[in-house]
Amino acid sequence: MKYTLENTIECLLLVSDEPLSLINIIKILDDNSISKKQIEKAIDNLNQEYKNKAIHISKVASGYRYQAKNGLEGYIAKLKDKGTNKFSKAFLETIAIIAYKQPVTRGDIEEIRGIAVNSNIIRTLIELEWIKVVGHKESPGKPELFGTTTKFLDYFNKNKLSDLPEISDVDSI
Amino acid sequence: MKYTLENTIECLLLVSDEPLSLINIIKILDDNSISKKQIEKAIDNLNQEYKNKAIHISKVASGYRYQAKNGLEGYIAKLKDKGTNKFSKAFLETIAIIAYKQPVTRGDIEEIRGIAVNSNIIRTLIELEWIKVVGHKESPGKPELFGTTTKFLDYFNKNKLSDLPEISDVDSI
Amino acid sequence: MMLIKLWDLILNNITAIYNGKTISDIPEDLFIPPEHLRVILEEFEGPLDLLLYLIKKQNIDITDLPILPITEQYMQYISIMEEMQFELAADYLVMASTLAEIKSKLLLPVESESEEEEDPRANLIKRLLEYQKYKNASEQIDDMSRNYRDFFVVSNAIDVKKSKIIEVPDIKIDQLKNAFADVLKRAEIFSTHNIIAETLSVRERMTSILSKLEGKENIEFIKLFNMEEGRLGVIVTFLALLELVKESLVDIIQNESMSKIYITIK
Repeated sequence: MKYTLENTIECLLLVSDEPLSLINIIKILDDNSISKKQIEKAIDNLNQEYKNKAIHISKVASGYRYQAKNGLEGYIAKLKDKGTNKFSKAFLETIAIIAYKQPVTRGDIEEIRGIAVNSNIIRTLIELEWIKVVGHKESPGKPELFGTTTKFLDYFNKNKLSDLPEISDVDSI
Repeated sequence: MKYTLENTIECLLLVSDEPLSLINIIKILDDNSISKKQIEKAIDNLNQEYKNKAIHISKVASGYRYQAKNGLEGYIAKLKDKGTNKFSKAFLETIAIIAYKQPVTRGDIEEIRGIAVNSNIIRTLIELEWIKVVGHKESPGKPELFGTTTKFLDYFNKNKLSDLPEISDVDSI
Repeated sequence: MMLIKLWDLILNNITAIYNGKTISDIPEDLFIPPEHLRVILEEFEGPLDLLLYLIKKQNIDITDLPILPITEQYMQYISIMEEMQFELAADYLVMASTLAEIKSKLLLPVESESEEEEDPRANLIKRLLEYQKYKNASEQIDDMSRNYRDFFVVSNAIDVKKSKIIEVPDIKIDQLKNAFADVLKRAEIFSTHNIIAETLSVRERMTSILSKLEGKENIEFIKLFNMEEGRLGVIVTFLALLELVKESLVDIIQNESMSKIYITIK
C-alpha cells in the first residue's frame, strides 16, 4: 500500500457518498490481513490527529462519516444554500409511527392517525430510504410491513433505534 | 474565530459541494482583515500538511477543491461502483427540475426534492453538456445557477424549452 | 354568518401558521380571507386531531369525555368545512358517525343484566390517547438534531476524475415530464415552498438572458429584445427580466432619466 491505513481510510471516507461501515472498508481494501480492530484503531488515530481541526469522523448507524464540528455553522449555512428542511405534520406523524411502532402496515398508521395515509408520504420515505418493506403481515391481502432503515438514523445522527427519544404512554391531554 | 484559518478553510472546502474561489471564501468569512494572499497561504500550508496524505487541495477553474492523489484508484473505483445513478429516479428528477424551473441552484433542487442533490448527478449532467452554469445567485456563497443547453433540447429533438410537454394542472396533481 | 361561527372555533387559541407567521392574535375586526381560513382548517391532521383540539380548547378531562357537546362542536365544524366546499376527507364523516353512535348508546337505558358493559366511549378515548402519544413522538422527532440544520455531514467531498467516456442515458420525453410532475406532488410534503408552474418560455428566456450577461459588464436593455419575435417575444423577454429582477439576479440601471437602460448581473 502506497499510503498508511490512516491516510487510505481518510481518503475513502471523504470520497464516499455514504457512511462506510467497517465491513465496507475491509471489502474495499480486500486484504485479509487487516482486521476490524485495526480499522477502528486507525479511525481513532485520525480523530486524534483532528483534535484541533474543525472536522472529525463520526459513527452513525450505517458506518463512519466525516462531519463538521460545532463552531462553523454560521459559515457553513452560507455555503450550503439549503432549504430549512421543514417537514409537514403528516410526514412527521407517519415517520414517528413507523419508527416507534415498527413493523407497521399502512392500515396500522391509518388506525392511529384516524385518516388515510398519503401515498406520497410513503413513497417519499421509501425514496429517501428512511423506511423499507421488512415483511408482509399474515392477514388478508398480505399488507406490507414497514420499518426504518439505518439511513433514517444517519440523518438524525443516531447509532441505533434506541437512541431515539423515549416516548411514554399518554393518560391525559 | 474558534479555529485557525487553515482549519476553517479545510472544513469549508470539505463541506462544500462546489469548488470555492478565493472570493467565495472571503465572502463566507465576512472578515475584511483577511486578504486573498492569506487564504492562498493557508491553502499552501494545508497542502504542506497533506504531503503524506492521499488527499490534497487542487485549484480548478472555478476555485479550490479536494482531490484524491494517485494511488487509490482501485479502491475508489470499488466505492463508486455502486452505479452512477444515471437512470435513477434522482437523475431524472434532477434534470426535470432544472429543465422546468431554470435557472435553479442546487439548493432550489434540494428544496423541491427534499433530498440532498447528488453531486455526481450534477457532474454527469454537466459532462453530458445537458446543463451549464448560467450565472450565480446573489446570495451568500453565490451559488451557481443551472440551466439547460441546446444539447439537452437536441437530445429530445426539441427546438425550444417551451416545446417540452406542459405540466398543465400542477395545482391539481 | 359562516365567518362568525368559525370565529368561535379559531379565536380561542389556535395557532395556525400561515407563511411562517403565527396568526393567533388577530384583531377581531379583521376579515380573514377564505384562503387563510383554508390554511387554518388544513392545520388539522384528521378527525382525531380535530377532536383533540376541541377537547384541549375546553379543558375537558378526557377520561370523562362529554360526548354531547363535543359531538355538537365536531358537527358544527364539519358543516363549516362543507359550506366552504373544503374537500372533506371521508374519515371526518366516519368519525361523525362514530360519535353519533356513541351518543345514542349513552342515551340508551343501561341494561343491568349485562355485567361489565363497556363504556361506549372507551375505544374512542383509547384512540385519542394513542394518537396524542404519536403526535408527541412526531414533535420529538422534529426537534432532533438533523443533517444540514443542526450538523453538517461531509459527503462526496473529493473530486474523482472520470476516466470512462460518459454514456448518454436513454430518457424519453414523457419520463422527464412525469418526473417533474412526481416531484411537484412530493414537494407538498416539504412544507416550506410553493411551486407554481410558470410558462417555460419565460424560464427559458431567463436562462438565455443570464447567458448573454455572463462575463459581460452589462447589456443595453433594448439589445435584449429581438423584434423578429414579434409582440409575444417582447412580452416574454420583458416578463423574464421582471422575474430576474424579482429573484435578485440582475439589476436594471439607468443613470439619469431618459438615458439608456442597462441590465447588469447582480
